[in-house]
Amino acid sequence: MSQLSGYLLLSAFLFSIGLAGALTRRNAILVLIGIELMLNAANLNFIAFWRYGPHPEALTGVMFAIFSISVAAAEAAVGLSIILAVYRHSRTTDLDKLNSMKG
Amino acid sequence: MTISFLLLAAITIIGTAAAMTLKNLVHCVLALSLGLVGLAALYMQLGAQFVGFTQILVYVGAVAILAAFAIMMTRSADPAVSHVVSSFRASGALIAILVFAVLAWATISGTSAQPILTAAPESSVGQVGAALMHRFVLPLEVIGLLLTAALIGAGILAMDEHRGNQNRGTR
Amino acid sequence: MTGHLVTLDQIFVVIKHWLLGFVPGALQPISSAILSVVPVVIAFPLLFAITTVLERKGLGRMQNRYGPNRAGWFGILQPMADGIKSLTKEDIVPKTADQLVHFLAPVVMVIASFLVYAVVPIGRNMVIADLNAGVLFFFAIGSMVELSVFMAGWSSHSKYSLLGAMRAIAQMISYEMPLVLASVVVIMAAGSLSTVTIVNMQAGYTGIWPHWYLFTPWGIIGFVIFMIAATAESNRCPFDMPEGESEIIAGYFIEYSGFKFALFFLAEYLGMFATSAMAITFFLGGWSAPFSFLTWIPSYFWFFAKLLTIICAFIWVRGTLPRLRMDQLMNFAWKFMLPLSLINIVGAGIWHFMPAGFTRWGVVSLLLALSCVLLSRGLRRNKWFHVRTYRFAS
Amino acid sequence: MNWIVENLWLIPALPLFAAGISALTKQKGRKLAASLAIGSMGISFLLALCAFAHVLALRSSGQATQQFFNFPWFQFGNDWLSLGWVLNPLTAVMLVMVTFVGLLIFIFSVGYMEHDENFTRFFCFLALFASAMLGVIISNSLLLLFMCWEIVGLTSYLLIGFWYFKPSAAAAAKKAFITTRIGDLPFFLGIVWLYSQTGTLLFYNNGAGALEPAAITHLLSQTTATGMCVATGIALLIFCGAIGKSGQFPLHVWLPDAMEGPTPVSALIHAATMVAAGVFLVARVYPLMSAHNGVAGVLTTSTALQAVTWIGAITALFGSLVAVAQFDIKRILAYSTVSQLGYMMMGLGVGGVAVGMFHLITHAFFKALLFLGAGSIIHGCSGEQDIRKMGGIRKLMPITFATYAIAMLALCGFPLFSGFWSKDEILHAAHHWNISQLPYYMGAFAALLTAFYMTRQVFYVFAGRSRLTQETTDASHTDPHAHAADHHHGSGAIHESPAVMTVPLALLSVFALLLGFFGTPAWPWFQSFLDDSPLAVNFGAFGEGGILPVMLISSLIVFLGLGLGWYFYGRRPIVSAEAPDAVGKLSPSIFTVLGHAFYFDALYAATFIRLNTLLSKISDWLDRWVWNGAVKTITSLVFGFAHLDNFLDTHVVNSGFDEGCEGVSLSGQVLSRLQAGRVQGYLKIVAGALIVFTILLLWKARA
Repeated sequence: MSQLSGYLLLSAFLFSIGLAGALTRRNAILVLIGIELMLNAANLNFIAFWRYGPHPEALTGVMFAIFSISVAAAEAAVGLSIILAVYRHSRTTDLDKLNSMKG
Repeated sequence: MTISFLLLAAITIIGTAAAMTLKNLVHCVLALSLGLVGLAALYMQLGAQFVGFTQILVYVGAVAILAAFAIMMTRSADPAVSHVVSSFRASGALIAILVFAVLAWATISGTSAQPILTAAPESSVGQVGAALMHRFVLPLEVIGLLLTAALIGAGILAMDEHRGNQNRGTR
Repeated sequence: MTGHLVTLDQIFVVIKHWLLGFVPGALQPISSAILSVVPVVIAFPLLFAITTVLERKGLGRMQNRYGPNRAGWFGILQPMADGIKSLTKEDIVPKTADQLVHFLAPVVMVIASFLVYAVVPIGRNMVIADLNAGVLFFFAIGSMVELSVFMAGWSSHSKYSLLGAMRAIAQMISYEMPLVLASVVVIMAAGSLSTVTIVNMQAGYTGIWPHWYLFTPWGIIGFVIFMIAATAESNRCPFDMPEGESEIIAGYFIEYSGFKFALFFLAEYLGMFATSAMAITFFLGGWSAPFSFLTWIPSYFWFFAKLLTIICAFIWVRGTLPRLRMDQLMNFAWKFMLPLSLINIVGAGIWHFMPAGFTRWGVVSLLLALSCVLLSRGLRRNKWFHVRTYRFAS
Repeated sequence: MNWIVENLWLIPALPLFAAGISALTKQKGRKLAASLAIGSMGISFLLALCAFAHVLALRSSGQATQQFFNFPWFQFGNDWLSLGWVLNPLTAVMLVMVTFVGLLIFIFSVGYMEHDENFTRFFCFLALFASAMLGVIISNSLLLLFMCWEIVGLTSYLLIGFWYFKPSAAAAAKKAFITTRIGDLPFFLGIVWLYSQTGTLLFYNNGAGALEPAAITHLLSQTTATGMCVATGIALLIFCGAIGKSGQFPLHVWLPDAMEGPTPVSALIHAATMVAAGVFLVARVYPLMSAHNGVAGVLTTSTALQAVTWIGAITALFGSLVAVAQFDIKRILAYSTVSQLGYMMMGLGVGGVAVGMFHLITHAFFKALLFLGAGSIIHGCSGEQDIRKMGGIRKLMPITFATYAIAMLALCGFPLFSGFWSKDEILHAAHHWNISQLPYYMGAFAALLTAFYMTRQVFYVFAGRSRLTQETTDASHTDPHAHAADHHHGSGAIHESPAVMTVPLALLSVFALLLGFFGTPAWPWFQSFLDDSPLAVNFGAFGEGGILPVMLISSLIVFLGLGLGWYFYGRRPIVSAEAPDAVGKLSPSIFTVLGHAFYFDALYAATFIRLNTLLSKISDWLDRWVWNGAVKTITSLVFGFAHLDNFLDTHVVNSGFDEGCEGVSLSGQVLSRLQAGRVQGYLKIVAGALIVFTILLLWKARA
């Protein structure tokens, strides 16, 4: 049980927590947050592998984490605004109620 | 397994778990930001100071606030919500547990996961910037484009269809 | 500088190391951290106390009335009285409030406001943590304040507090961008995110004049933008929409009383000091003396002198300017500050790439002045500032 | 390294800047836009003159007249992508030509577009086009050249479709864009191939460039699967781009239609500069084009150059043939442009850079002059373009007539006019071509036809009395420009154009007259300038190499053409607009064939476009029957259930009926499960896939 595997386990846990949230919650916003959590789990993996990997001086993991954070930010913004639009259209964010494909 | 790692991991796990399980959405967001701060601290512990601070800045400063705003605007916070978990809670939870099991198994049994114990590599901001400007300049450009597109898209999506008329009404 | 002046300058550092000599090696790091944190935690609340009385008296003078003048000589002891009052007051929590969050909000806010001081270089070799990404740290922690504001506003289920919180967060987000962008020029010039490096870059002198970034075109513009944004960040007049007493009684901390209220008050002032300290670090050369022949005066003295000057400026502004309307606030942020700070970055880039000399001065300052004029004209052309007409009166 | 070399980028940058500003200005900012465009163009012209002077100075001081400036653009992976610009005689000459002609045309279009409401947009596009064209000229990197090349295509699209409310204009714009794209695809392939072979896209880079001996020899050493050497392949691919851009034979169809745009556009883009870009491209990559195995010398010509020659010859003949039978004044000029471009290509093929470029330069001047003259005529006749309805304009528009006549003589190659010298160069070179004599005869015949149709046009337009009746002007009201013109000066009375239009005409005509003397065989300054060879004045040059006979022959041809033209059209004036064409009377069938340009559009419509529609039909059919059919079957299955139940219900007891309904609804539910619109459902499937794949991965790792 080395340092690295500790981080990996943690990130696996984060991932599955996010997945569980995304799968079981009803509210669209929380589903989005769950997806964000999964992204973060991936970031943790990148950083950990960068730290304990063969070529830390290349900064590849850090770069990937930075890029994925920015992508996640964009994703959150767009996702939340989509949720707002959906809410404006059919006054709910409950995914169980949002199962009709025609507006 | 240093103490600090365990502490931060505990904070992160508690925060995120709370974020996914609590009933009240605002509590969820707050718990989430706690968990993400823990995660950022973990990044810093791993020597990626820049990423850690960026994490706090982006997630706590922007994403959490944004989510809070969305919750306020969609009135999801009021306790009127009868039951918070969706219809297939059981299967979802089961799948999540399975995923965790598989990943954990992979991690523990993975032979390639043996770390190469190097001295802590410092990623000074200067190096990060240099890397962004040289090796990763193309991804940087792409990200810039993506962010611009996201900005415009989010604006248009969140824009109220009747806003123009309302303005004309008020002015 | 002669020897004893050096010791005077470094006295706190010397004392710290002297004290560190007494603790066993195992406890060295933790105790050194404590030793460097404690003075800060003491000094700035003291400054807060001084500032309150200063502000009240100053405002009083500006409004043709005596300020507090009962407690102690000329009301010097007023802050103490206030403190005792707020401590002994009953701590009322609304029945419908979300107890936990309601309690956490002020705590988080105060913690965040204190954390910021970790990267403020108070004097030569006097900084708690010389972080590699200090500036980023400052902004990251600053963003946590917004979260606590939201907590406060939402947890005490009152529409006034919620409104105030929403306004405050909107305002903070809108003005955080100019704040960050205005400091970007400094980061470009200094080539580092570490506050200590930034100060050291400005420590030199030509003749008697210091190399402060204030004395460059982009520096001036950046400083102005930074200060305006800082005023808005710390919700002070004329940007005190979120806590406008006359509209939404006190914004996001209506429902707070007693000590928690005092905490909010403290946190707000601490935030103001912190942003001012950052402005000093970025543009006013941190602890470096304003003239080369004044370097014999200790560095921390200069730091606090500059800080007090800026605080007085804050008070003056508060006493002078009326409160803005919400849409004016937002328009000002998005349509004037943001473009101007972006152009300022361009100007700084031009400055960086042109050879030193008067042409550089001319070009950059022309660009910036022109953009200032054009942007302000664009702001004025649309009809936000118009004489209010009372249609239904008369 | 002179500062002009380092700051060569300013020349395209200024018009670009102007375009940007005028793109931001409102529709009302007409003066601003025009003055910006013209001013920037003027400064660019001065800079171009500086560059030219610099090259001259280098030459007189006997240094290498080629200087370039490269800079790294950005890094991807491990290697840097670098761009740059080059200054050599070719560049200098083209720069001066483009900036000067462009400047004149800008000034002209101030008058011509005076009444157009989208004046600002027009100048924005013009400036953008000019900057892109100049970029093409100066670029030292094939990639940069390609970028500017594409911008040129875009702007030509925008300008042809400038009056987008005219459906014909919109269609023409689309046609031009698509046709040139067809040419650009192989061009791009060529670029990619070149990069993969030589690893650089710079033309000249201290021996490391793609056009320098090292790379060329490397390319020659490689051979493709078909045994053709790589250099030839790349050259041919790049030549495809040139074909598309400068309307060579298979892809010429867009050029005549492009005349839907405003006339200054036709002058600028489709006469002077853009179509010349293709020729310029060939000249630019000439080392690659002329690269061939075997002994170096006159006696061997590379395959690429042979292709260039043949295409050019065919185009020249074809264009001039078609031009005989056109009635639209601008279409005639368009087809003559096609044929002249063919000449240039032929010249490049048979005689090298100097020959082709010389004709390019002279042609740019007199063809721009012709177009502007046509523009001024159209302006005067308030939008009428059919030459049958004109006539007798000589007295009404004297300046226009004089300039037009000069240009026409230059185009015909009347002795001592500029066109004469350049065309003779080409014919002479073709005469001495080692592969075949056929191009020479084609060229000669084309020259004859050129003289003929130009005479025809001039007689139609200027001679006799005006056939411009009221109803034609009314009819011409469809033309938006006519609107504006009429709106300006009441009826469609013919009138001389304002000075802002005539002055450029006069200036251009001077050049159309005199430019040729820079390239006479006696004093071949131009050739020596381009080839960087020593220059000497000897009038004996006429004698040697059979130049004199060729000249005599060609001038005879010209006179013959003029005479024929006069015989058919000048002898008795054309009486009415409805009178059939004089040549048309001889053999109507051929004439109609020519009139429809050998039915090339019809041919393409019948082949490629038909094919395209067929493909789309096929996909439509697939969509309609196959995919849709699958869905239909499922639904019909469900319907089948329903019908079955109906049957059971009507004939058996209704218990069966109930069960049937159960079945139907059950199947419906089962089907709908797949597409429940439940986000989480999809997410669940993804997660399941994740599990499965991870397990597979681990399992493989075990095994």
